[in-house]
Amino acid sequence: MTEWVPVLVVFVPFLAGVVQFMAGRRVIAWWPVLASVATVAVSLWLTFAVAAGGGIEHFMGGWQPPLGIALRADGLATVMILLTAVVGGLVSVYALEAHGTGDPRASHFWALWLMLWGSLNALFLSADLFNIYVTLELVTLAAIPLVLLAGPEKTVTAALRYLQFALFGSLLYLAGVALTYGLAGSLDLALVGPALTDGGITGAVAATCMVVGLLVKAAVFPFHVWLPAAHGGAPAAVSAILSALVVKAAVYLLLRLWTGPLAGLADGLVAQLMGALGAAAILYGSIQAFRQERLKLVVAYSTVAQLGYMLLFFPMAVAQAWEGAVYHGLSHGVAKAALFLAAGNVLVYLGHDRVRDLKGLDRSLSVSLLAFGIAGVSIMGLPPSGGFIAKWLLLRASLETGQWWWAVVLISGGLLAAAYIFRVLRYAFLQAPDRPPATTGPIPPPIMALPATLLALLAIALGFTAAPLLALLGGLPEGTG
Amino acid sequence: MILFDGVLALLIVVLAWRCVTAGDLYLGIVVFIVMGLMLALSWARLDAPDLALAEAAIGAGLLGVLLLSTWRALPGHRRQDRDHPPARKAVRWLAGVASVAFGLVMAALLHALQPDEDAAGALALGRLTEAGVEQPVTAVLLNFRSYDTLLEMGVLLMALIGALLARTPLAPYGAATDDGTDSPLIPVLATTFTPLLLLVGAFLVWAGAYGPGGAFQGGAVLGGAGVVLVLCNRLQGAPEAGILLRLLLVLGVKVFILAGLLMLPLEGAFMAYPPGLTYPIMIAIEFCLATSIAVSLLLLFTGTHGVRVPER
Amino acid sequence: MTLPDPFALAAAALLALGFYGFVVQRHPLRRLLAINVFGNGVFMTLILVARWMPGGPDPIPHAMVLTGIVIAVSATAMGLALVRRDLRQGDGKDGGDRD
Amino acid sequence: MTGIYEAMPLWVLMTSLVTALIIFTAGEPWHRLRPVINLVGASVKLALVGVMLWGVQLGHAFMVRIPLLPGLDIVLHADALTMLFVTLSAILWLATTIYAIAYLEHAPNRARFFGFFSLCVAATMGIASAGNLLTFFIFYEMLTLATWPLVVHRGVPKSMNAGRIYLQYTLGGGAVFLLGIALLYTLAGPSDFIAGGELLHLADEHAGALTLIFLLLVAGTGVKAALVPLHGWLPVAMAAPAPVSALLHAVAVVKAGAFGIVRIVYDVFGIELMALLDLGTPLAVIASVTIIYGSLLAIRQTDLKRRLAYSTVSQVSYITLGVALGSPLASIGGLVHLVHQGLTKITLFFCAGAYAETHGIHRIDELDGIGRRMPWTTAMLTLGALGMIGVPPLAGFVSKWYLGLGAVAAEQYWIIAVLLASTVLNAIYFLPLLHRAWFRPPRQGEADPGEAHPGLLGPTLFTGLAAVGTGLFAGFGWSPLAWVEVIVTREYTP
Repeated sequence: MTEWVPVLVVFVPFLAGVVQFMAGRRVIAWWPVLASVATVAVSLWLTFAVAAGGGIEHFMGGWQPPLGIALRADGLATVMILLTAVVGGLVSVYALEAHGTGDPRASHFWALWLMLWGSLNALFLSADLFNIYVTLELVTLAAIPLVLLAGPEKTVTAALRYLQFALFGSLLYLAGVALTYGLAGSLDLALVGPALTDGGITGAVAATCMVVGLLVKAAVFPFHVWLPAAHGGAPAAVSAILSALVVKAAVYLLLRLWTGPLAGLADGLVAQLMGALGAAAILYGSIQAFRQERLKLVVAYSTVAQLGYMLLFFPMAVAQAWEGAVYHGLSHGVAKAALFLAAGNVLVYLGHDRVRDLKGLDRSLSVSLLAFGIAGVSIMGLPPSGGFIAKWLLLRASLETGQWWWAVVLISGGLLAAAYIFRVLRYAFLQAPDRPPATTGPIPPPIMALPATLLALLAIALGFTAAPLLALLGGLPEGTG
Repeated sequence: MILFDGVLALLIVVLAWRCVTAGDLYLGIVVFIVMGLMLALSWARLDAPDLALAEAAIGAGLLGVLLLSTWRALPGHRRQDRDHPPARKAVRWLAGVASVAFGLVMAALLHALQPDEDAAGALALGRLTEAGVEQPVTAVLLNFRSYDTLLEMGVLLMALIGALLARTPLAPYGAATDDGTDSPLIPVLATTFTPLLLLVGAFLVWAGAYGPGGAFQGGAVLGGAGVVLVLCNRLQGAPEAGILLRLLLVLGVKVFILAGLLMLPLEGAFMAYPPGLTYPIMIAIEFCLATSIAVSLLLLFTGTHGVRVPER
Repeated sequence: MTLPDPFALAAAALLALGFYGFVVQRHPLRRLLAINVFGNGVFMTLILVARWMPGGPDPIPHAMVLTGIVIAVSATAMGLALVRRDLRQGDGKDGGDRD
Repeated sequence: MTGIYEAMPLWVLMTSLVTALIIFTAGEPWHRLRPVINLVGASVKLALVGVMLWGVQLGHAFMVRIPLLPGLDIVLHADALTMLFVTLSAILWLATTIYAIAYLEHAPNRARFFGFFSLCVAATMGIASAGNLLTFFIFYEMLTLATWPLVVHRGVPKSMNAGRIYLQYTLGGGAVFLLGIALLYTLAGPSDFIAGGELLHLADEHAGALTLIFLLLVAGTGVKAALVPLHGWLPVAMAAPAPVSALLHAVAVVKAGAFGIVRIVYDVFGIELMALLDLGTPLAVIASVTIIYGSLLAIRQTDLKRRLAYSTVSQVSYITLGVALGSPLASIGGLVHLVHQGLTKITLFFCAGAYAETHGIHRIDELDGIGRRMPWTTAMLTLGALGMIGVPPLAGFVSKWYLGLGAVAAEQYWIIAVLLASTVLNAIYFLPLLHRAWFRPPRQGEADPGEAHPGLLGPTLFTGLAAVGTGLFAGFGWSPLAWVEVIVTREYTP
């Protein structure tokens, strides 16, 4: 039974999404609940199975690589699936209200989101270069329509730009895959490594195409231009999914490829360049986040910055950096989802999210605001939180490898994050002496406020659960560094 | 033949160059379609008749119609670059230099590339007898790497949802009053050409097991038949889709997944066909896929939730 | 020194031109065209890789191209729907930064 | 059962944390029950601290270890030094809670205020019982975060501005501190606070790195300890409500910084290594500069709370000075000042708050004749001011006396001059205050008598008299002085 779990993790949500599309609005109340619960359940099953018995492999169609496609649930894939289950599950709770019976396009939301959930799991499990391309496209083509759900008139420009960059990025990746197949005659991650390493300049170009393609998809500076408008414009639940999971999928692939097939190619200078991109993302994203006038854009630019931290793994490439980068992915996922959901509640309540006009919000929206602040602690990398553990691991890695300049980046990044988070809180704490804020909407019900709070508290809890999670992740894959 | 290949390759490059840089957008689209046909020709020359067929039907044919229709649907002043001027001259030069360098590197790499003889493909050819079909590409698509094909159906479905969410139908719901629909050619086209297309499409699906063809090519031709009907005003968009249409849309992916999941307890792996039943299962799945592809492509063209026969 | 395969040169040229068009063009429809030109370059590369395998055309890259074409067309079709919506709307409205 | 008993530091911390959580969850409407929750929390904590004090006295070991990562533990423990700070905070929390309930009786957002207030105390407890640098850092940052909502509590642009400056200093300091810890872990591996430290063996090989680490750590803690030139946030933060200024800026936050310096000097680097690397004297110089500079600026202030704030800048550095000198007697003087200054300064801030709340008096020139209108409060102000100046036999005198003895023992005679100068300056900025309060006639039309609300006066009387008591009974066995002597003996006995 255990060897079936990877398949179920992909197809339970995927099939549920297809059924939702077919069945339409009639099933809106109960089918999404059932599907989400089932998906979370199989994800947890996978987590416990991997934690207890190590990695699981499944050959699709019974064909072994290189002929067929393998799903491999190793530690890295499993923690990402767990993250997706946790964030996805709580966002689904939020969406039950936000995209429930009151939303005319609820059926589309749930169909897309459930299929996206399956696609993300498929991406994390995939052990085949071309299959990764297909899953990448699945994820992208589910994400863009989700952005449109905020109303095409508002988000179409952002969605279009997202599509252009995503398509170009994945085709660039595919070009690298084509060269790799020419060199290696195989697509399996575990088999193509030696051929790429011995492939001379062809191997290097293939690797470059794949890496740059993924950098575009991951919205790494300077390819971030598509991200803020798309993530800032989407409905809150969608923004949370996009920022917490979807862009991270591309970074995940970078980590996976770098420590797998590309391990033999990793060159010191290239690695430093990747780190420099990460550092630039941290600084640029944070400064932009500080300058934004709209709350959701603050959070979106924060994503640009936070993704940079994960890139700092590449120049350091030691076990602590590995753990730190992945752990950063996890804690950012949880915290960012909380921030977006909280921002979404502000938007519901005020009808706008202009940072300067958040005055007096602390009284009416105290729960959402508290969630925002708590999640902000993790984003700033302050203890006790998952963000702090990640920062600490990266900090130690940078000092241990003697690359102190990344330590400086890490420290300044934390301070800049504090600047943009507290800027928001500052406006929200300002008293509005004369009159209450001109609201257009109701105070969001607890079902919308609680997921944000829970996610924020989880971001704090991640500060105490590092040991089991890192044990599940396992050490740095061999042959790296 | 080397001369023919050389001329064809040169033509493709020139067309691509015109397509990317044409001053007039309309010209760029037309050139793109022609380039697609030339590509199909070249791929036929490169021992890839399946792909030539697919490119001609989907890449050049359907996409071409869609591009032209979209261009026509744009407001006049948006059909040109006025609001979206190309990058500044310095950027153009920089990009030019970069892409020339990129192209040269890729050309050199491709020239030097020596694929292995023990590639996965050789393995696939060697184990073709176990795959249930004679056509190697179909064997890969529906058996060895059926998982990719299944997920790709998901891409198609999501792209359709995305197009619907943009709410910009190309086939308006009301009776279309398009100039040219009263041409005497139209009834002929609609009544004779369409059944022919349907026949060809069905044949292609079935033929995929033995020779060039398959679910995608066949599905594309079937979808093309629908597009012809829309263009001839024999079909038009509908704001809502009936349950039957939605069932057809998801038929391929659903049958595929359910069959795959059924194999988990039976054969121990997702999509592992039981020996002996491989061929019938694959043919069944292929027809389901082709149906869904046809309906999806048709709706991607109309940009509507459903289609219906207009009232006369 | 063997003569280069003309189609290999064409594949490289398609990649280069697609890249050039993507960077230089701003009209969304043109960008989609450029992306497709680039994609055709990738497909051509795969077909060449398949062709060059000793022992007959390799079906795996062919399958990859077929999958790739369908994905590219689906995505482009969705892109075209977005373009129609985008270009029908008022001028210069954009939620985000313009580079 | 022993496990539960050993984990006492955790329970002490939890009392405040749980109080905070209950208050947050209950929210604003529970305004009747909230004082009860607050007082129960504070009393339970005080009782637990009493038990722990008794345990430490008997030599019981209290230690909780929560692993975060391999080699990265949260360690809470209770040694004599911990108990000094914990006891002080627990007592003053109770007093301040009573004061704050009265002070904010009709103010908005009280749930938020008291929630974060309890969180601050939890953080302070964590700082006091931290068993290694990382734990210290965790609570140090928590304190920063929990104080910010209190600083900006009024929600007016002025307090927002203060909050911004506060964060700039403290988060910056925290970042520097984190870098220092990370460097130290990289150099020497994880290590708990241990008397004398464990770094001596690295002194030959890594003298430069150790000096850098010391610099980073002291800079990080120096921000909260308001060492010049890192003191800029403290006067600005006076925009906060009076109880916040009283407890946090007189006791918790600045003491957290000073306490951190004590820990770094004693339990991370150790006296011996300090001497070896010659780090003590520069630290003493910085502390002295802060003492003089703070006093000089205090003279120039016309706002009562700001004058007190600059006085804090100056007085807290006595603690740093004491530990920097590296002689047992000076250490006694410094550490005991932790308690003495705390009691004295909180009394002064309570008085300032009472003036502001009762008669709207903020500036010093408004104090004319206040002694007649609010005799009890003004009496406490007088006791506090005299204590600060160091008039015998009040608490301040005891501290200064031991500091002086220590300076002589360490043969650093210039310290005597610093102490004398500081005393003179203290007198210059406190005595005119007392003169105005007692000997000037009240201004026209402001002669109405009116003592402070009992909720304000009670805590003030309590802390004021306690400050006197600790001075008067310094020689007795349970006095802070006796306790400090125990600590210092342990520190200096290898």
